[in-house]
Amino acid sequence: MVSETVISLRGVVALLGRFPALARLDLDVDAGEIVLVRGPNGAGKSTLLRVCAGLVPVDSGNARVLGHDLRADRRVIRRSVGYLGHDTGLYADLTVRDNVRFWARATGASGADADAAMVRLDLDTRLADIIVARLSAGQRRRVGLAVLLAQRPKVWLLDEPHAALDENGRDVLDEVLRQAAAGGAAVLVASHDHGRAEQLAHRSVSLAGGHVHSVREPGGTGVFGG
Amino acid sequence: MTDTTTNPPGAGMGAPTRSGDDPRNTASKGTRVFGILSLIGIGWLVALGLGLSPDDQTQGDLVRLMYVHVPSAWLAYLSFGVTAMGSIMYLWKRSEWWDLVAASSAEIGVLFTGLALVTGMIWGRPTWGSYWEWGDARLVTTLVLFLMFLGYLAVRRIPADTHVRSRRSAIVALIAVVDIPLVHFSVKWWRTLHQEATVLSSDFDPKIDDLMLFTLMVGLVVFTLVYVWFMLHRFRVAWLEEQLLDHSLADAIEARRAEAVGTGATT
Amino acid sequence: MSNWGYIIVGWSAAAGVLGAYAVRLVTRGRSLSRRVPPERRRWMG
Amino acid sequence: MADGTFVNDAALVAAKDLRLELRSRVAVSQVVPFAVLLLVIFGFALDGDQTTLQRLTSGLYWVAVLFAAVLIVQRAFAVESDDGVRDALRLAGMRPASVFVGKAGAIFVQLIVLEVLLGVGVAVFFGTTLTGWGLLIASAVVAAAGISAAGTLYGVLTAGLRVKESLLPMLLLPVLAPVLIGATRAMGAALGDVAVDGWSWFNFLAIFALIYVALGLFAFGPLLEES
Repeated sequence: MVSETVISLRGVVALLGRFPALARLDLDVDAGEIVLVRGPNGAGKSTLLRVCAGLVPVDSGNARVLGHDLRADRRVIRRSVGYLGHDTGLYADLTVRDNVRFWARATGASGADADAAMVRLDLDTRLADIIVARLSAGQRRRVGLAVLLAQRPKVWLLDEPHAALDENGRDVLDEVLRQAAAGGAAVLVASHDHGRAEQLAHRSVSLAGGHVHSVREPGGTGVFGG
Repeated sequence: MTDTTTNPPGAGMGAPTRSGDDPRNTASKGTRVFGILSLIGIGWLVALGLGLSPDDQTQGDLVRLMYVHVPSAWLAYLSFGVTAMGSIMYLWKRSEWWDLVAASSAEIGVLFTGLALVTGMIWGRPTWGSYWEWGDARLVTTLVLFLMFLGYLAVRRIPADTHVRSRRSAIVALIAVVDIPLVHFSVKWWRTLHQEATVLSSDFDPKIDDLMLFTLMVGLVVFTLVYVWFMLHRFRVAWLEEQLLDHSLADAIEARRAEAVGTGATT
Repeated sequence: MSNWGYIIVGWSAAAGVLGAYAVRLVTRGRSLSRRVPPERRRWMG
Repeated sequence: MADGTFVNDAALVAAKDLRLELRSRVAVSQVVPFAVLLLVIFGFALDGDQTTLQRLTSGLYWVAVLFAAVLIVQRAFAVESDDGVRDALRLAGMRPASVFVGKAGAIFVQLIVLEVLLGVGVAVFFGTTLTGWGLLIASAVVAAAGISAAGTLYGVLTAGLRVKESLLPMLLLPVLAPVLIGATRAMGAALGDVAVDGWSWFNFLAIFALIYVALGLFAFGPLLEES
């Protein structure tokens, strides 16, 4: 089970307009693995996550997520993929509870899953009936995470998830990701905040110029590039 | 990007340029033939329409306006028909080639639609006593068509990815084209169901003089030739614009990968 | 009655619009051609 | 199974939009007052002459509905373009056609409420006596269906564009010209202002609605997908 490949990218080129944000990128992520994606701004980290989520089309190369060829159909995988980008994708005028319930049900989860996720992220008491527009950036991120947790995806794609979260939030996040990986999910985390993410990840890859520049295997030293 | 510039088989947009042609413009042997034919035709049309053809029994000399109005209106609908076809073909084949055909034809169509409206209004002033007649379903429909395709061109001008722009504008064209019969019928029923409107259509008297009919036919042919000439040139302008934006993907990928060198990324 | 005023205006509008567009198309094509390298100018592929 | 989720997803999206409206009250606090204001402005423009206003009721009423509809559509898609919501909506994996039905459904409900309030408005301000209820209600319902279907299509197209404020009405209003004509005629017939067959206009409006719902089911997906 552990060695099953969930994400498999071979020579993937993805264009933003006419710019090749990913230039022949190769990457494999197995089930149960947490992979940290490092790299300077503009290296292609966000595009990599968005390609894996089926949001950005693959121009050439071979891209498979959960066995589905993304060039043939990039919509089939979406319910199995959880993506948390810089924007949290929440309706500002709805309450936290409304948001979590709506997105959980929209992704095929149940209302009970939504409620459980809110309890887990400590959103069920004070914040539940506050509209999202009133929340701080960190609180919004928590809500976004709750949506993901309710969805229980097989692939987690997180763009700078530690940003804006407080210490407690980061602890919860790390724990959630570890559990997800232990349950067989593949987790891809793009982060600047290496300290925290390094500890979490089984492996880290370094992106530059739209391709994987170097790979650090488990047990690597504490020298951080970037 | 890989197959966007491939052409559908058998789609003829004039002769390809050969090395013998002037490389500085969008002309080619094909366009020259159409250009010369158009100029000869225009000479004929002027001679026939303004000189040789007789006055109409009911319309008098105003019938001479018909020789530019009817062909303009015909080309307005032909151009948007081509835009609709190009849009459908784009959605089907996903070839940018078809999108550029649709775009070129829409711009020329707006031109002819404007001309049809203006000449229709100039004809209407002495005929109806007013520039505009709401009872004329064709005129009103043409105006709505004109406005919808101004919207189409506005959508095309929004900066976006080539694919995004093409798909978006193809759908806008379809929405508009589907609406045309609805507009036409609604305007028609609107007036006829309402009152005994003296609906003056721009139809000809059935007992039309032979020379008048011939002149009208010449007008239709000449305007169509002009349309083809416009299309060839407009398409090539659109093509060149795409080329200017485009650059070699292979080079771009190499340049992108080279960014990794010297960024300080650890090995 | 003569309507030659309307007729002339109508025909001149047609001639003016079509002529101006033709000139604009050709000049636009020329200025674009100059900026595109010759090997990429083939619109037929 | 598939059809069950189709209806569920559509209902989910519609319920979410209506809840959003209940919480933010943009339609109630801004669009409805704007539509009533239009009626008042028509009153000023036409010299406050009740006879003229009564004669023109059906036309003025539908012009007000159309302008207010543009605002409702704009609002319905402004909420979908904030803060990565468009990505989230695409990622949720609901079928685009069901999202279309849900969005159009919520706009439809808001339009119906607006039409009722404007009906009261013309009765009060123009002194129009509303009659011919069967035709009046039936044609208002199918017209609202047509407006919401076409509006949803153009709404998703213009959502997120910088020029959406002017582009949406420029695209939507010409396409809705047949609805304006048809609905005005049908209402005129119901009120007895014009001697026309109002039910044939009802049929016409129904055809318009059907065509645009069908087009929406097919075209909404590609428009939502593009970034």
